[in-house]
Amino acid sequence: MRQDVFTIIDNRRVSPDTYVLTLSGNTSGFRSPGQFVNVSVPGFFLRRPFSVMTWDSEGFQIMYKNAGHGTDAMTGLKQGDSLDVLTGLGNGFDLDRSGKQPLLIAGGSGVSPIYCLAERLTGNGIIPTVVMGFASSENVVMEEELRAMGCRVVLTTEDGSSGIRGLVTDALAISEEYTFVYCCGPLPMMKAVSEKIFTDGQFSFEARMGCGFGACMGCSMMTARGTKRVCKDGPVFGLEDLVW
Amino acid sequence: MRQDVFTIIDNRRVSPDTYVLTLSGNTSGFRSPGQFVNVSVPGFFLRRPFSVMTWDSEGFQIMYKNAGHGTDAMTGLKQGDSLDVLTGLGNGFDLDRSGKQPLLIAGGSGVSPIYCLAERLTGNGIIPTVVMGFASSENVVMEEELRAMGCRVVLTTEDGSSGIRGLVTDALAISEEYTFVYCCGPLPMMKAVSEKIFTDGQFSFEARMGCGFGACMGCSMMTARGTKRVCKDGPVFGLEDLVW
Amino acid sequence: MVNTSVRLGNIELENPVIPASGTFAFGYEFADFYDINMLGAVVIKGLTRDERYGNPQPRIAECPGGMLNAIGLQNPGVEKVISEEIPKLRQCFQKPIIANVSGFSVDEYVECCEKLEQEPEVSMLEINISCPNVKHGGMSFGTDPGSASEVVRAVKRVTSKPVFIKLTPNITDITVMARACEDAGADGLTLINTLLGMRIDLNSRKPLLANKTGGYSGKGIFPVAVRMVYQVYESVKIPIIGVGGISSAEDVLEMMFAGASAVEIGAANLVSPYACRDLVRELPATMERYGIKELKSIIGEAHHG
Amino acid sequence: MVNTSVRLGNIELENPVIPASGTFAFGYEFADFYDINMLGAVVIKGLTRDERYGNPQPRIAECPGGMLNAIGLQNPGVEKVISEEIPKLRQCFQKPIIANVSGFSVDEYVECCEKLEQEPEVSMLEINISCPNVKHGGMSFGTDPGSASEVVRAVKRVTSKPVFIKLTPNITDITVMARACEDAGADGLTLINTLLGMRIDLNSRKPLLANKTGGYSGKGIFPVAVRMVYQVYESVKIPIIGVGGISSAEDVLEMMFAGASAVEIGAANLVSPYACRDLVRELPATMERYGIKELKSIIGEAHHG
Repeated sequence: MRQDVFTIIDNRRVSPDTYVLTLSGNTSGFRSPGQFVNVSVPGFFLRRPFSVMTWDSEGFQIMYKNAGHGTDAMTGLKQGDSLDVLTGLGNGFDLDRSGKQPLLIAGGSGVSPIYCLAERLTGNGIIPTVVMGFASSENVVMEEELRAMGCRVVLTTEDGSSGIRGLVTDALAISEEYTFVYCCGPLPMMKAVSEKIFTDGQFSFEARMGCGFGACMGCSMMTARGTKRVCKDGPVFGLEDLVW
Repeated sequence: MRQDVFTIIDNRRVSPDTYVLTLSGNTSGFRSPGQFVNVSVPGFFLRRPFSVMTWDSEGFQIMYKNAGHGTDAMTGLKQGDSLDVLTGLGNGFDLDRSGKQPLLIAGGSGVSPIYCLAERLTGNGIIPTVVMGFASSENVVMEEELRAMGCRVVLTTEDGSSGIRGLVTDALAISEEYTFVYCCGPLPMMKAVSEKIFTDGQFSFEARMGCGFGACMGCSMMTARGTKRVCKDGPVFGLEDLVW
Repeated sequence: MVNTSVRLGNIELENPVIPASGTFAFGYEFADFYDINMLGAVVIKGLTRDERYGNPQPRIAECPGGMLNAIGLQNPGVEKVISEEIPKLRQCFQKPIIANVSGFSVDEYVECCEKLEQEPEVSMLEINISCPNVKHGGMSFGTDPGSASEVVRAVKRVTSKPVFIKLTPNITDITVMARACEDAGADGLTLINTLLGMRIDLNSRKPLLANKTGGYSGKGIFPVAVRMVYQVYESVKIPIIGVGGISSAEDVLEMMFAGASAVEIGAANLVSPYACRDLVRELPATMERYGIKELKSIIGEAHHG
Repeated sequence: MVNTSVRLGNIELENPVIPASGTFAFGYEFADFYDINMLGAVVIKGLTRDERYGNPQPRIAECPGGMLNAIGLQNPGVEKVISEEIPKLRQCFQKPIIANVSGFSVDEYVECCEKLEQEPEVSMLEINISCPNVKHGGMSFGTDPGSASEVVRAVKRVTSKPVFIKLTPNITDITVMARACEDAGADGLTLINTLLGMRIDLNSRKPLLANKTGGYSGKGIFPVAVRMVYQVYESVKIPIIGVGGISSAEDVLEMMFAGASAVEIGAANLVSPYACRDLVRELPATMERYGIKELKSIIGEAHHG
């Protein structure tokens, strides 16, 4: 974990309620896709945690949904503004377990760490299948980018305005050919996925956090190994940990 | 009274602990020297009141002493920053009562409204005598400017490092030739002046304020006419009002 | 179009926004800034039987998230308030005027309320049994249910106007005080008064306020106020005016979800003289954003379901 | 060179900065960020006799000037704390370890303290009779002087370690509780625990926390904490640990002027894992700025003269 000041390069709306924030600064704390950063938003007390969507040696990107006062204030951040960010938080996805044909499943904002993972996997020469679900066509993000990366993309929307009508689980042609499942999305989606898959998998959780680094027990969740902190012991948990 | 957003043109240190802040914006609320403005300092709850040192149709200046957290934060304000300011607050000096030979007496930061008054008086063709006292030569401000304006300036410093050694009252060759006295400075100085002068006069008071416009009674002081609010009924009071 | 009207007992207000006592002087000062008839009502500066200068200076201190005050009930006394201040306010304000009454004895409360009973321009009485800044300035009445009952009963005997009791948050269980006031006949409750706080000057190494302690108000007390309104709403049937750190139209809604029938705005008035005006203006759009058509329908909604 | 050392009873601390219970886990987590031996001491996460999961989610909410939490005393139980957590902390921390104990009965407090008495790595016990987030989680002990005395006496009987009692601010007169604890034999007091608060979600129209109410901490409670430390300092002779909204070295000095012998840092740790480190680093220069050579000489100075 590191605490650094980053400079905003870009803050762009990518769907009616979703933005991508690009920051430059020291990324030496970043280790794996699925980790998160904790952003100090000017005017707010608690930091706001976000999955990392991309990172390189110069900076990183997060995707955020305008879903409350903190994220609403973030939409006003401008190029050149500074942000105090804790980076390299939590445990990300384990790339070594992907096998040759991993299945990636994302719902809504959950596409952010899944995108990060896809980038690393394709970089390693592994072509994942990505099933991603959104409410409606206007909410679809990162589809083009994932296809451009070479991923096999299956898109679902709840209203059928793009791709397959329904939820990601409706589109899941789950077969034993998939070597591993990586999943991030709303709890009901992840629960449904966990009950449907044949292979082992990892699931990335979201939580309302106090600190983001294991100090306050604000984000605890029950697992098969007892109470775990989403921020410090997660946010990625194995299928074997999950109790719904 | 008006509430407007002003833009900082300059924020300059003029002595070891004193700064002059220049702002541009709507000054149509300004009426007379001795009035004050109430500045919302980013990060602080209560506004900070300051006497106006100069104003014209484009903007205004205040002088402030770095004397606490609020003013310390103000020293970091930069050209181009915006400030929310209430202007045209309180009752200023009455220029009509000056007569031909007014005596202006200022102590420390009290020089700010006295300077404003001198500017207006000389503009009306009246040449005031200005007696101004500071702790030491390094604290002396606006002396050159007042002389350049044509004022007769008598300078005192407590340590004698500039001008006459002692307090303003030590330098006051009070005579009946002065037609009126205008005074602003620390309470003990104003009390001493009030006891020494032969003519009538007006005194500008400083106070820790809640609102600055008469709502909270935070800055009340006892006067010969009963309890008065420094912000709304003052900050300038007549000699006849003073009870020490 | 949304409907912002609310009721406090038998008084209908066009909207729930009321400047709180002690942060709006006698109201007419603000008529220089905007037409104060857009307010739901006005609570005038707290009065006592006799004129009071209040506490020595300094009376005001900054603190994180707000301010401390120790004014000490400065006011010209009930008679001058009636003869001089209320007429001045009435000249520029046609909406309900609420008088705020403090006392150092049951008799003093009664005497003030008897005089106010004769003043038809006063629609409602807010009885302050919670001023933290004067010794026995209601604060002892504010923390003892028996004393509070006594004040309420005595005041109700001499007035036909609705009587709201303003409660202190500096107490172990505010619901005990709330029920005591309701049982004694109060028509409503106002909560919360300020939290008792202190700041110390690092240079002088002494308390910043001459009174040492002061009442803490501003955004920083909002979560405490919401909690107490929520608790009291479950304990009594009489209406509640919610006050404490409200500084946006969203805060108004939050306080009403908790159980407030109307709100008072305090410290925010000192930061901007336009605070109440801005709240009134922003309220309809904020209601629409959260799907609210009838404001009074949301009172206490956080308790349902 | 300034001297930052202070004493808590028979324990000498190199400096007064102590992370507060519940905001520093079991301490060793922070050893990844910096050498925690620079801290005066560490209070570990509050423990109970039995393992506790705590309250349902969400447990955390933002509020102006701070945050609400309703963790609900999640902890692995006193035995695991002793067998697993304290050894891990001791590996990276050689300064005093303070255990924080909560209970649902006098017996439970006693049982925990008996077990901790056998653990030589624990220098001091902080008895929490003020957790606002669990029913009977000490809170009833925290507002009744008789019950508090009973806990203090029972605990003192089974331990030779210094016993500090952590008090709640959600009370009418904190000095009554402070004196009750002193009279019952407490070696010191820690104050304040969190203020009870609530936030309501405007979209769901329900309290943000699953527990409805939560403990309010952060800068916004600092003026209340300073006031209570000041009041209690005048009421008791035993040392006070001041806690509540401290977020700068200046705040540390202010709390000590009010009467604190040491300070605990709570919510600030959650905003920055380096908060305590930064306070320790800034303390000497801040002392010099205000002309302080011996930190312990300023304790309670706001009461003098």
